[in-house]
Amino acid sequence: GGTNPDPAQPEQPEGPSQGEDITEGGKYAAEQVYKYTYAEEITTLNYLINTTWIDMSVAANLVDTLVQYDKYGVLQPALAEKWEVSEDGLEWTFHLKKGIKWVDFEGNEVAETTANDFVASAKYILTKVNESESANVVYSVIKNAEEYFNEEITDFTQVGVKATDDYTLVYTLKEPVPYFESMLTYVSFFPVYEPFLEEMGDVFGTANSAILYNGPYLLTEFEPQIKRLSTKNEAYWDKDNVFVKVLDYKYNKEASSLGGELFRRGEVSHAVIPTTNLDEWMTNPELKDKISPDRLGTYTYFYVFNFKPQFDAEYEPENWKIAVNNVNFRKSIVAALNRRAAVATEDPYNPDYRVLNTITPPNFTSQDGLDYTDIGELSALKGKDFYNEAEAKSLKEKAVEELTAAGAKFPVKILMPYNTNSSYWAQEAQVVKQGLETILGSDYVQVTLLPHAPTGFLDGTRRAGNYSFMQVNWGPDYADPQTYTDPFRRDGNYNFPEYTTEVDADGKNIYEVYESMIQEAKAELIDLTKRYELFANAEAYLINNAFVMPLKVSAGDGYVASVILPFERPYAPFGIATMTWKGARLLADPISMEEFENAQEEWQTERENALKEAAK
Amino acid sequence: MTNNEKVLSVDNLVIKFNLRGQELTAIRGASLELYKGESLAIVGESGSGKSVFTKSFMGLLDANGRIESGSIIYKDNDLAKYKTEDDWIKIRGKEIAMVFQDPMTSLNPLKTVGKQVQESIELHQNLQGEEAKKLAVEILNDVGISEPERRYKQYPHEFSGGMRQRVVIAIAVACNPNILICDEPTTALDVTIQAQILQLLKNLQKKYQLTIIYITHDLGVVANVADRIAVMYAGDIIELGLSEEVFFDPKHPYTWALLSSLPQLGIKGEELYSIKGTPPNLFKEIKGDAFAPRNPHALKIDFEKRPPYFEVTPTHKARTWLLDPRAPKVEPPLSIQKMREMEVKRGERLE
Amino acid sequence: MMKYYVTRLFRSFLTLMIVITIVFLLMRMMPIEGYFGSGFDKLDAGQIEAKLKNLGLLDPLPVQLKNFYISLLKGDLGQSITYRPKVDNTKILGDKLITSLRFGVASLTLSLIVGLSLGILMARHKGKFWDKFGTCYVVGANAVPAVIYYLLIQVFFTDIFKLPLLFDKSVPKSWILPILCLSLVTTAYYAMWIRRYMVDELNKDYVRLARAKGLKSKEIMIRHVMRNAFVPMAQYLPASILYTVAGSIYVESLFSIPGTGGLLVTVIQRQDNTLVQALVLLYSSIGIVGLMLGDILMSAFDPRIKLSHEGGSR
Amino acid sequence: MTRKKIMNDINDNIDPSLFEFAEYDETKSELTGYSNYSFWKSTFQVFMKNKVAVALLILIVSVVLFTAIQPYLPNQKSPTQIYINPETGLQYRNIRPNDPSVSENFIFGTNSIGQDLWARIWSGTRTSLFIGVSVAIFEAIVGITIGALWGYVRKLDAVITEVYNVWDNIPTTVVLIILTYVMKPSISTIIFAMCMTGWLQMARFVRNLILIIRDREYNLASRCLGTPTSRIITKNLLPYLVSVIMLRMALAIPAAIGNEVFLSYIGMGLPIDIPSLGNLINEGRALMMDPNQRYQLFFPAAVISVVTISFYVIGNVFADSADPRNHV
Amino acid sequence: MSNKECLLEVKNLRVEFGKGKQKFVAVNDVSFNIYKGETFGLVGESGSGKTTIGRAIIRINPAASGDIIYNGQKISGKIDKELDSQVTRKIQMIFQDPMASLNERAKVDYIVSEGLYNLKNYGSEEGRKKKVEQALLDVGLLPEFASRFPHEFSGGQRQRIGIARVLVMEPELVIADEPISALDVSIRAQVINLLSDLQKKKGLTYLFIAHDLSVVRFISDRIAVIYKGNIVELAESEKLFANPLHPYTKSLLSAIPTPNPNVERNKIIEVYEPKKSHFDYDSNRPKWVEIEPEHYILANDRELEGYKKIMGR
Ligand SMILES: Nc1ncnc2c1ncn2[C@@H]1O[C@H](COP(=O)(O)OP(=O)(O)OP(=O)(O)O)[C@@H](O)[C@H]1O
Ligand SMILES: Nc1ncnc2c1ncn2[C@@H]1O[C@H](COP(=O)(O)OP(=O)(O)OP(=O)(O)O)[C@@H](O)[C@H]1O
Ligand SMILES: [Mg+2]
Ligand SMILES: [Mg+2]
Repeated sequence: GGTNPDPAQPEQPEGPSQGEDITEGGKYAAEQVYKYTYAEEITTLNYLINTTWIDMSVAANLVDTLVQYDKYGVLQPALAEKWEVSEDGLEWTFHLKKGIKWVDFEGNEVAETTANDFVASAKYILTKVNESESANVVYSVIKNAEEYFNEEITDFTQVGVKATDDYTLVYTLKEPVPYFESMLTYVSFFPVYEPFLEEMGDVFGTANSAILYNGPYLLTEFEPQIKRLSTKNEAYWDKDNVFVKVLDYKYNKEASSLGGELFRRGEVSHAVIPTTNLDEWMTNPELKDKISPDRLGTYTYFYVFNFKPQFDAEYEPENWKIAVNNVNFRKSIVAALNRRAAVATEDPYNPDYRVLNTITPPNFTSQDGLDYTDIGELSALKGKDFYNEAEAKSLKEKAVEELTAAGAKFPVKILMPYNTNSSYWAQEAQVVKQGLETILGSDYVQVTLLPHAPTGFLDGTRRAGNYSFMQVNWGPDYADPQTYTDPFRRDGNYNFPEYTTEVDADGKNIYEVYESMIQEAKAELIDLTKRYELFANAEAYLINNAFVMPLKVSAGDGYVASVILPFERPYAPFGIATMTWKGARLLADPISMEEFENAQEEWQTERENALKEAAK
Repeated sequence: MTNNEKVLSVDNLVIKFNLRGQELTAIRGASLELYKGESLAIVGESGSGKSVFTKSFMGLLDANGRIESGSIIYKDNDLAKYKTEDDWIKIRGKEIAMVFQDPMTSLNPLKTVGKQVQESIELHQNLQGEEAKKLAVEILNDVGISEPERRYKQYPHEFSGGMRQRVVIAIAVACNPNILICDEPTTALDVTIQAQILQLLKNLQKKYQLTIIYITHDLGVVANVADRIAVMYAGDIIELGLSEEVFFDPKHPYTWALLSSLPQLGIKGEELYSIKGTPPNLFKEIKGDAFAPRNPHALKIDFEKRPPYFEVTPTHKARTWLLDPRAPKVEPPLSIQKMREMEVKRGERLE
Repeated sequence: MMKYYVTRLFRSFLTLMIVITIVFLLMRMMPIEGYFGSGFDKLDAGQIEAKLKNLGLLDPLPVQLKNFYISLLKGDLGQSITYRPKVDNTKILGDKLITSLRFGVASLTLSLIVGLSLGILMARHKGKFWDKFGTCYVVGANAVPAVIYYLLIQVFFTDIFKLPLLFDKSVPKSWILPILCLSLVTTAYYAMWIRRYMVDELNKDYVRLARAKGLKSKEIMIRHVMRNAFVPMAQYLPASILYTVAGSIYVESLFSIPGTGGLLVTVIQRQDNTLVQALVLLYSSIGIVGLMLGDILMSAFDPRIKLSHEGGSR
Repeated sequence: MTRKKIMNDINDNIDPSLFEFAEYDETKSELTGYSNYSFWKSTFQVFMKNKVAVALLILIVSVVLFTAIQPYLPNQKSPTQIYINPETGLQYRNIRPNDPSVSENFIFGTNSIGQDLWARIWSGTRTSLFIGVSVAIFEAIVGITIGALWGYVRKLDAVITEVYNVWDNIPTTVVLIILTYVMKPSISTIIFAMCMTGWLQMARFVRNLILIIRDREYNLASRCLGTPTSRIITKNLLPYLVSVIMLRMALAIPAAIGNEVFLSYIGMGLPIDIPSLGNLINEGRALMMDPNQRYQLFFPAAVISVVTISFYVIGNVFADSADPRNHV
Repeated sequence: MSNKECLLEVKNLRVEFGKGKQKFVAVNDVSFNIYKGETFGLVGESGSGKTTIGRAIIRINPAASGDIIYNGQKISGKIDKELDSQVTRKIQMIFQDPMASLNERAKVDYIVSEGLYNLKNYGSEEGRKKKVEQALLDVGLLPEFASRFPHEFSGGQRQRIGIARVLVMEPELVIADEPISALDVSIRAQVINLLSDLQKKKGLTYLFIAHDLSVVRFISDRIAVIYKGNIVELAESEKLFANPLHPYTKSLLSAIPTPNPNVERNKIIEVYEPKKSHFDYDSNRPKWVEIEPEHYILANDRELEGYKKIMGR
């Protein structure tokens, strides 16, 4: 039997009615107009094709989905009133709310949102010529979708998306997917009004008049690279939980250098404070109460060792192959790498806030009220400090011994690329290089930094195997630990671990050991507790064998000057939840460090309770 | 020479230039009187100071030059004392006008020829607009430009060299000056056109009662137009006299040399007389007669003391020690003697 | 005359075709990764192929070229592919060009007025105070990187004069600073050149004649020298006006001006081939047309110049 | 015939023996009037008269010398090393110039990851000057060669003109960005990219000059004497262009430095671990808004301004002094 | 005279500038001979094509049609390398402007030896120096001048350097294109003397171009008068002066200034008006005819009769 969460209202205060004090005693601003300057314009409003963060963050507020997360990350019904899953876990039936309207950008009613809108969207996404970037998300789970996408079948009715009537939608999966609900908040499962889509044709999504809205906001004005003005959708089904009336976005290419100044002058409600300017904000008495960290995200950064080096002979790929297949060598590097110092290039004030010991970040997913990172062998890793000079030196000695025997030359050359468009990465690379060479000695390792232009960066470095040791990152696609194993799968293009020749004490290839652990976890579809534990153990194995070194978790914009408390907004480890403005409210004063920390703590405990509540 | 009224009198003028930190004396105490209505020709080789000398009458010396001493008296004013532009504006054009050597570059290429003439008229003749235009057309006609009305609207590049020189002359004449200085007005022109221009100037002189100073190194031109001739050498006037006097009875060895080197006087198959050497360096102080080092007839005193002017006739004087009674008698070169003889014969023939 | 321009236009057209072909080929050297956004890592081979195929990038190069020429000859600049997918390039460019052109013309007017006055002042008082002052300005504006003083202006002028920090079409005051910034360098440029040309002209014989004629130096300046000195600049004037549509990358970014400044840089980096080509085509034609207009303008100013005899397309 | 002296009395006590012919030597008269004018000497003299230019020349020479010897001076820090505070184990970030509260001394302070600005600025100046000079030299070599052929060899005129038209119409940014993609971001890439576009102007400039002097009579004379084209170019034409070419080179240096700043701005500059004035300015630019940290922009900006202004002024004054018209 | 050896023959030479509509015929159907050892004068107003003829002979300007025959060999059009270098050596040119025709940035030594370097016929460096020295002495300059630069010399001296540069080539025919026009009166004589002196000593042949008739008369054996690209009259110089036939020649002669104020003041200039004189050229084309031995004239039948009448008198 499927779960059917109570479709109760989220525990927000009752929507403010006329005459009520919307400032709640001066806590919130009287005028709920959010102003912001942005440096990067969206490419399109066609939410069915694009998956860039910036495009999705706009679409998230314009179109609503079947389900949504509340501010604690608990799944709540949205367009779907309720839903059920078949016994075999393959058939998901959603019952839609009635009377949800599609409106145009001026708020004029166009049609009602029906089950067919989801079918139409799936059809559009799965049609190859539409170049939808989210197609693979859909066809990775939906029955016959991949075949349709590859034009092996042409009859869309065979694909597992059906509207049995106007308010009943059935998704049929190709295999049970326990986390399917979480995928529904992704743009791939957004609805679209078919007659309108057809009418627009190619023009769909190129202007604010070229899409229809059923979400909390209408994009009333859109002049690319000038402004985006969104106003509250008065026809929105949950409009009582939409507090910010206007989202006034102005374009400025130099927003990062000017944002702080604009905030100071009261011209924006939110400004990103780049690391370079942090000192000023932290020390200036006038400013230091107006800056706060951003909430942690779910993108994680980690260093990987390359097991299939493809770089120039100049950097001795053969020698690297010998070295990288030695666990002590890898571990010596992990132990010698001062991750706090590295992260300090991005967040010099509180690097510990972001340093991470796992690949999967905390607060990503949980089972039985227990956070994933506290499960199984991962829990042991959580509090550990990998950085240990003494250990690094002893590991080095061992490695030197073993590697000399294996015929390696010293110093081992390490090729470390970075992307030139990111200033902190360049700095981090310098910190890492210097740290490794001083602690381990340049007679042992010699790091060469390889700057690469942003154009074709991945193809030129990681994907081409043109590195030995490199910072990479990964973000989740759905709310299940499996998503973080993707980079390390066979035939992936992260660090090619399947090429390792190293064997464990039992003589088994260590990658094969890891792979079998993953297979076992993936196969476990019913007992989620077990599934989570298996994944956690596999991840710990990967880290303990130094295939990979976790580094940090993304933290949105780092530091911000803002009047928006992030904890009031919906939360989800992935998808569009954090991008929506529902629930957000402008404070009367900028958030200070302290306020942020308190709010975070409060949120953390409330979330634990909420999760436990939901798990019941 | 029609009358003896002096219009301009230059006395002992010394002009110096600063050049690359050094001082150059371009005019070394030259004196000259100019009579109303006459044509005076100043001859001399390149660099002898002809242009500088006359430019100083109009305050047109280059910025690095200055009048060191001496006076230029015009209508009871000493022009040598003029300093500001406002002073000079009263002289330039209105009293003294100038025709420059190069007709190709002396006109503003972007203004119609007529406008450029008209500008002079408007400046100096109290006429504006249509009236000025009418006069401009008239003057263009006077200087021998056919179809002046059509030509009025044309640009300098549509004119030939000779015609441009006419326009330049028209501009000068349009100022209605007393004195017209023509700085090498015909050197850039063909012989035939040269003759026409000279004729034109003579006609204009009569019509507008001009006093003209011709500057040239072409003695043929001088013979054609000049009433009097001043011969310059190294910044000084070394001989001055009526045209006939200078041609037929020159006294200064430099004048001799100048005349004898004319091919017209040479005998085919024989060597032409030529002046050896180069003019003196004006940066250095010149002791004695500047021409002495190149003078085959130089006396010892020429290297010691600068000769004074010796008067030959009341209208003819020369600066050479050869005229001193104590000096040995030196006959002028053969070619000059021959010319004098021929002239005598010709005169007889005419009678 | 007409024939001359027709042949010249034809030759320019050929040049343009070569230019655009080279750019076309150059753009094909860029990596495929660039055609995708940040989501590239998450796409699978099928999706990548689908997009590339759609863009026609999987065709053999000659076929791509042929298609490109055909649509170009039809006057079709195509649709943007990555910058704003599916939007007509003409539409993208249209608004931006107008904005940049407005700023360009405004600042050009300002710098022409100020620059020419300053240059004339400098030439008149050669070696004196104004000349020295102007020279300091010219040197400063030319030698100090613009990035630095634009920022200074933006920070301090907004503070001191209470001017808006960012541009907003509807706020007239917000035009001031960008125009000021834009005109700083060009002002120096015009001042420098007009001074140089004036000094050149002042050494010419006709000025000597004008002086001998009795014109005051002020009148000589106004009636003769200024116009003549302007002629050599006239040639580049139309081109510089037209080139303002290219915008200024610094100023436009700093003040949020929705113009074309830096657009080329952005679209090359985004690998929006069609937009790059459209821009290159635009800029090149502007260059060519500008020079031609310059020649016409110059021949209007200078009666000596007849364009009928042969000359390159410069 | 009566002869009267006008100015002197005849009884002037002149030794009568002086009234004898002096010896006349023809060859001697040839030797008079010889000017000691020398082009380079005059150029030098005129240049030396401009106090500002001389001061800047001295300044720039000192700067160049200083950048050369700076690394060998005692107590210099490394421009790329990140200095770690031994107490906290973290970087010495944003230390203000000569901050006494810090145990280490940073003359110009440190940047946001704890690198010594003083060392970075001099190292950056070295890099930028190197880029500037290399670009200038390369442009000169390529520009002069092509420009000379273009201007002098009539047959090549049409071809090179066409190439020029095409190349000139390709926006530099296209070339720069695509080059930086194809090649790795490095000093040589930057130099190469700038040269690829910079030689054009030089070539055109040389060509125009050559067109002007090509048909002067002395060149016709050389042709009549059968002098080969190569020697006409090197002996007859180029010597006339030396001064203007030097000017162009002097101006090419600040231009190249400015370009480097621009490239850094659009993210196509040198990798961050190679300090250059462009990188430093670009790093410092972000700090413009913070009064306490402006020094990080101020120092490199001051150096870049001094360097570019010097070259600019020196170049211009030199051009003026090399103009014979100004040899007054 | 006609038994003299013919050094250079110009036959129906035509030189054009520009192409198509802008085509300009600078020299039109010109024929003349230059005999060995003589000075052949070419006079005419500015722009009449004198220089162009000179340059056509020295092959700077290509001939559009017609032949130039040197010593019996055709040197116009394409010629082989051997002949080319030979002709280069044998025919040399002296230029009008002594300021512009010397390379200001080269020492006199280089300027004078430039031809030697090209011919590579000087043997050793020592030999080259000797030749330079000799050439300088020949033109009346001191050998030590070799190490100076052109700007250190006066106009006359510079022109002599230009002549020395030609002399080292040991030419046979020298084209002197207005060699004295740019010179000061006082030094013109120097150069004229030098030229005739060298002719005597080295047996040179000159094509002497000038617009100053008095100079041409003084130096030339025969004179051709050119008007707008056509030679209108050619005769021995005294004959031409004594008996000018063509109206243009007459007007030219009448304009010569004489250094005699009495003569000058009374002189009458004859104006040449081609439209009046040659009113019937459209129907009756002029031809190049030898009206008497060694006296050629461009005239049509009607004019020819008239001229003959005058000569008969
Ligand atoms: N602006 C100046 N600066 C320095 N010297 C000058 C200047 N103007 C003229 N001179 C010098 O003054 C002397 C006389 O020059 P001027 O021009 O009067 O000669 P000129 O007799 O007119 O010669 P030409 O026949 O060549 O015109 C020359 O030696 C010349 O070099
Ligand atoms: N390179 C050229 N291109 C076009 N036209 C030319 C060229 N050289 C000469 N001409 C023209 O050919 C005609 C004859 O010129 P040329 O130089 O032979 O005259 P010239 O008799 O030597 O005149 P001058 O006495 O002024 O030297 C002139 O009208 C001239 O404009
Ligand atoms: Mg003069
Ligand atoms: Mg000529």
